[in-house]
Amino acid sequence: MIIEHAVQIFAFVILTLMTLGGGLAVVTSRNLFHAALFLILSLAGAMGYYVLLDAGFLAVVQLLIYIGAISILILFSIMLTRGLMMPGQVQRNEQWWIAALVVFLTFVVLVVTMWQTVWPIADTEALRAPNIAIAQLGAALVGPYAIPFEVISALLLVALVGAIVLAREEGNQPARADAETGE
Amino acid sequence: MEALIDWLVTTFPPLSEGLARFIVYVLYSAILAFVAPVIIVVAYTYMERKVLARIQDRIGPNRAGPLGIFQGFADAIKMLTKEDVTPVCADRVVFNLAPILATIAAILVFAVLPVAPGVIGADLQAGILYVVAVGALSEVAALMAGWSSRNKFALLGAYRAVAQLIAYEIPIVLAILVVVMVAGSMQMSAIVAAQDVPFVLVLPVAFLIFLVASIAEIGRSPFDLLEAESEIVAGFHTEYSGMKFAFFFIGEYMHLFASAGIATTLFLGGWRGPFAGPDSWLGVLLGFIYFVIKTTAVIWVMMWVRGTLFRIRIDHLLDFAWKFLVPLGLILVVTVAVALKLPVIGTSGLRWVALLVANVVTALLMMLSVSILARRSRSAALREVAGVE
Amino acid sequence: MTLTQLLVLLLPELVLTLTALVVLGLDMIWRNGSWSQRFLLWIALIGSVILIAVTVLIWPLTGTGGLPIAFATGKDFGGDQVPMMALDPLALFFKLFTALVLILVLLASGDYVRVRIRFRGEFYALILFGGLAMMLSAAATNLLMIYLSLEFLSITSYLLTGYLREDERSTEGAVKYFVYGATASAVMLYGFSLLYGATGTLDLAGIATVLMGGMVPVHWLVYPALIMVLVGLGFKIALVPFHQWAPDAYEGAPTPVTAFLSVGPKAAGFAVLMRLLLTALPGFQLDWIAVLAGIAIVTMTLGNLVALWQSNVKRLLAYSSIAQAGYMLIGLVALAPEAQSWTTGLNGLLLYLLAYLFTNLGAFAVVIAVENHAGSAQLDAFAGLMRRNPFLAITMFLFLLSLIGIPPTAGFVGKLFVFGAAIQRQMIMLAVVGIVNSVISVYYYYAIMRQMFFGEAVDTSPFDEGPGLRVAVGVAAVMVLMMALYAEPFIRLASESVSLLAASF
Amino acid sequence: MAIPLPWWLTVAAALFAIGLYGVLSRRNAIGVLLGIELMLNAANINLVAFWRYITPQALTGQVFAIFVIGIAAAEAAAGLAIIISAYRRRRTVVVDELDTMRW
Repeated sequence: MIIEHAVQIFAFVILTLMTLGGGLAVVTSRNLFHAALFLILSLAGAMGYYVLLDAGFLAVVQLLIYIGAISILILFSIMLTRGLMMPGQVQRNEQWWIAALVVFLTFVVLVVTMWQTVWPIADTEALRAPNIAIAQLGAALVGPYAIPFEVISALLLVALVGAIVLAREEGNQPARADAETGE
Repeated sequence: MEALIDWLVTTFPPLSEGLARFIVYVLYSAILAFVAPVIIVVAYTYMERKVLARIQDRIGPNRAGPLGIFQGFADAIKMLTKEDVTPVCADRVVFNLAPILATIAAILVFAVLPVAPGVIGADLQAGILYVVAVGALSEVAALMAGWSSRNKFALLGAYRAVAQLIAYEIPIVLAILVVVMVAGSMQMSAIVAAQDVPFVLVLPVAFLIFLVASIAEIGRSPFDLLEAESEIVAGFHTEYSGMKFAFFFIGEYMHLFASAGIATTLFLGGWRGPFAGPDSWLGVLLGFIYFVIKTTAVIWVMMWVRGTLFRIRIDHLLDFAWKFLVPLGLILVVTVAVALKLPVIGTSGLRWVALLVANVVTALLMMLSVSILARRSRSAALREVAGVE
Repeated sequence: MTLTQLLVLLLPELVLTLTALVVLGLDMIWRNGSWSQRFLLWIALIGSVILIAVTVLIWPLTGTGGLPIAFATGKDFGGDQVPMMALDPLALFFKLFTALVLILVLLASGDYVRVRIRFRGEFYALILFGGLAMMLSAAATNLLMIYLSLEFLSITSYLLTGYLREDERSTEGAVKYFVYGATASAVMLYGFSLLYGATGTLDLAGIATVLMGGMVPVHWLVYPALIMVLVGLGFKIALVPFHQWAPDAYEGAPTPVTAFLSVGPKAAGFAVLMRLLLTALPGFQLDWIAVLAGIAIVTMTLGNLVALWQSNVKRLLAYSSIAQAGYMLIGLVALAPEAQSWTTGLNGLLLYLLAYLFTNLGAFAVVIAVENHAGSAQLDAFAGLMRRNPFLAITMFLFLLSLIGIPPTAGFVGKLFVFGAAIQRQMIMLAVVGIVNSVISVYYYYAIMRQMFFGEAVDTSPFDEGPGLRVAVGVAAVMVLMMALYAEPFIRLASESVSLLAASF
Repeated sequence: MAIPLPWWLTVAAALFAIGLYGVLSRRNAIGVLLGIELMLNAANINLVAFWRYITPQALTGQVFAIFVIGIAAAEAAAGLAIIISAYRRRRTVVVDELDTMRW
């Protein structure tokens, strides 16, 4: 039990370094491409969190959609608009220090609240065995959550159609345009 | 695996079960990460050269060792002793990271591959989904390599790679979905267990979609546009040499083996075969042999395809994915779902027949509509050429 | 609840989804630019009309308490049966509201789309999906559903804003809208996650039960959550500290889209705001009323002051709509607990929204007509409109009167109820600021009137606005007058729609 | 569970703050989008942690997180399409250089 706890804490520390370190690099890196790669690192850290929190399926979804689709889309867009990444380009606006101040205050308020609150934590028996099978999640998605499930399919259709309309390159290369927005 | 752990615990009493498990898994991952790549690369490059040579009416490697079987080692030594060049303008960190990521992405798939009865790195509930998800890492690797090289051919190669990988991921997922529906699980071991009849016999269309799309996923001919020498030198790894190129090379063959292994697991019954089973050492060994034989057969088909077909054009490639494979896959998913829900199907024998019928009908309808559409567009094009209204 | 029952209750949503899909599908079959493409508009319109019919048809089903809409298949999910939406009078009101928005926007967009928009089928489909998202967010009673439908509405709006891809201002407005909007919804999501953590449930009524139960000392947590949620909704409604995107998006977007944006997301935002605050957080009323009152004052004042400097009518109406949102907010701030009084604040808000719907869409229809003809929406494009097209000029005059709030127009009724509620609640300050602002607004609305009636036009030839626009403007004008002269049914509709919320409060 | 709930929440709050800083300080629209993704992830970590500690028997938090990821995908697709379209027009995606319209 003790060893298990130690392993968990060790993993937590490593993952926190990945997530927060990656996150800091995302917002400070001068090179946008590097920032996007650090985003992948940070997302991978969050994926590890989900594993630690016994949400294995969510971790796979994070890898599949966030890292596999969204990050690639972002990397691709950065490459398509790469004209902007001339070396020496300032990536920070002039109000960055105001932003830093505001953000720091937000963070302090949030952390104080988080530690002051007495959370309605479930009893220990329930905490021990969350073990939710994927089949249960799937049944929930087409059961109680069927309505939002259908709505999000409509949303994805809208995003897809709209993205193709907006980003499609005119001319005689329809195939390439499809691929760009084919996410 | 479990049997091995039990054996360790009983033979060496001081070992606790947790420790034994730890040792077994560390050993297994070490094998996957260090031994398997070498064997796979050496064996399958040799095989590929021989197969291609035979197809092209040549002898193939015949100098290093008897029948040239040490050719792979000779190549490896050559590659490792080459100068390791990094372009001056390259983005160094990303440039060096890309080949490693490419290899890791390929190796990670092996974690959920049931190579023998009971031998699997992690029998995840979402096993097959994990395979699809990990595939994304190789796209990231291709993008990183292409972008960091500061070379227009590399960049073009990366664009093509991502367009192609994304396009062909969807038919793969659809084919997998069909298998998952029939097997009723995404767990690799459960999928193998469900194949009393190898799925290739009842879901031939899904198998074909999967095979074609995986050939495209691993970027082999006739879909090797990512590195079409005559067009863009060597694609995203144009600037790589020596050790780093070796990593891409290893990654490619690991990927090849992994894809074939997944195809085997999903459609050919995995390790299943006469006398194979998790109960005895012999059964496990037999299962492993069956798995390797089936996988090699799939790989051989891929090499055969490579030796026979010519490379296709990039827009045709994408059209083929979006306008043929994806619709076919979608229709197949629907028909298979209907076939599974037919009220008369209680016994498993009837069930397989219904699935086969659904597959064949889908394929025929698709072929029919494609041929009609193609004829129409061809005659339209002809009319245009002839200047007839 | 069986599947059939559920489908009946979801009929309005289904009708709209189906219409949008049919439009998309037919657009795929009919070649771009072919003659039959003009039917797409008709199909979209017919779908919206059916939507009204269906809504009226299922109205009697709601009963007094409203019906929760939850889906579960044959298997029993035990305690996991999660109601996602409600079919209550408020939801029905907004379904009707959505149908009216869709009909007016579609009617007004016909000629504009024919001339300037490349992908027409997709355009109509996106507008219809936007309407669907409006209805969903107004009916949602679950944080998941609220977040999902608001994002649905936002994403549709971003895409529609950037629809003129050849136009710099359109794409630029879309980028700004997207950047601000996505940030706001991320902040809102974080607030939602805190609410979920504090109560362990996503259901609005469930949240209220836990928070009111007083069993859990999580009250501190609600304040950051509340602020974050207000940030998100404030963006949707374009309340003042979060309004920066609005002028750019409104000016850049294709004008029919501007018309939709100025009414649709605002109404959806108000619906969610009402439901969220009144159902989930009634215990924190003192806190959010104070915050919202401040926001209302700033919003009215800033919107009106900046509108004074505008020379583009689209942009002018954008700022005017920011100010109008401020007036509407008074209704929520001044809500009166005693339900028997003639104005509960909430019914004032709904009346104001309804009045604003007809007035603003009518005004935008006139702008579209002028823009179709003159090619720009600058103030001087309106010069001499009285001589060139008296119908448009007179109706525009009516709409502007209504925006100011001068009787006998719909805007007057809305303002009367909203300010009345404020006075009733002894919030004299709010009412005074509102009235002063209405007086200020006369100045810039007068600028348009002056151009129309006394401006010297370069081109004085009369022009025709086309049948679609004529119907849209005419309907809007008639409704604006009707709401003032024959107000009783509208008031009853608004009061009944909020009765449940007001009672639960 | 070896790690108390507030630890997770603190990490999530930090990630949220970092993302917000990115949103407020970046000039490039894609950079802003990166910050937004971080914020969404912070909210997701919150949701999953709350699910694990407060309602482990229900699926609520996990399902919400799955939906958030799906919505984020749609949002990123739409947003990047808009950004690319703006880039084609203006050759820039720096938000404060997009200033055709003022006041």
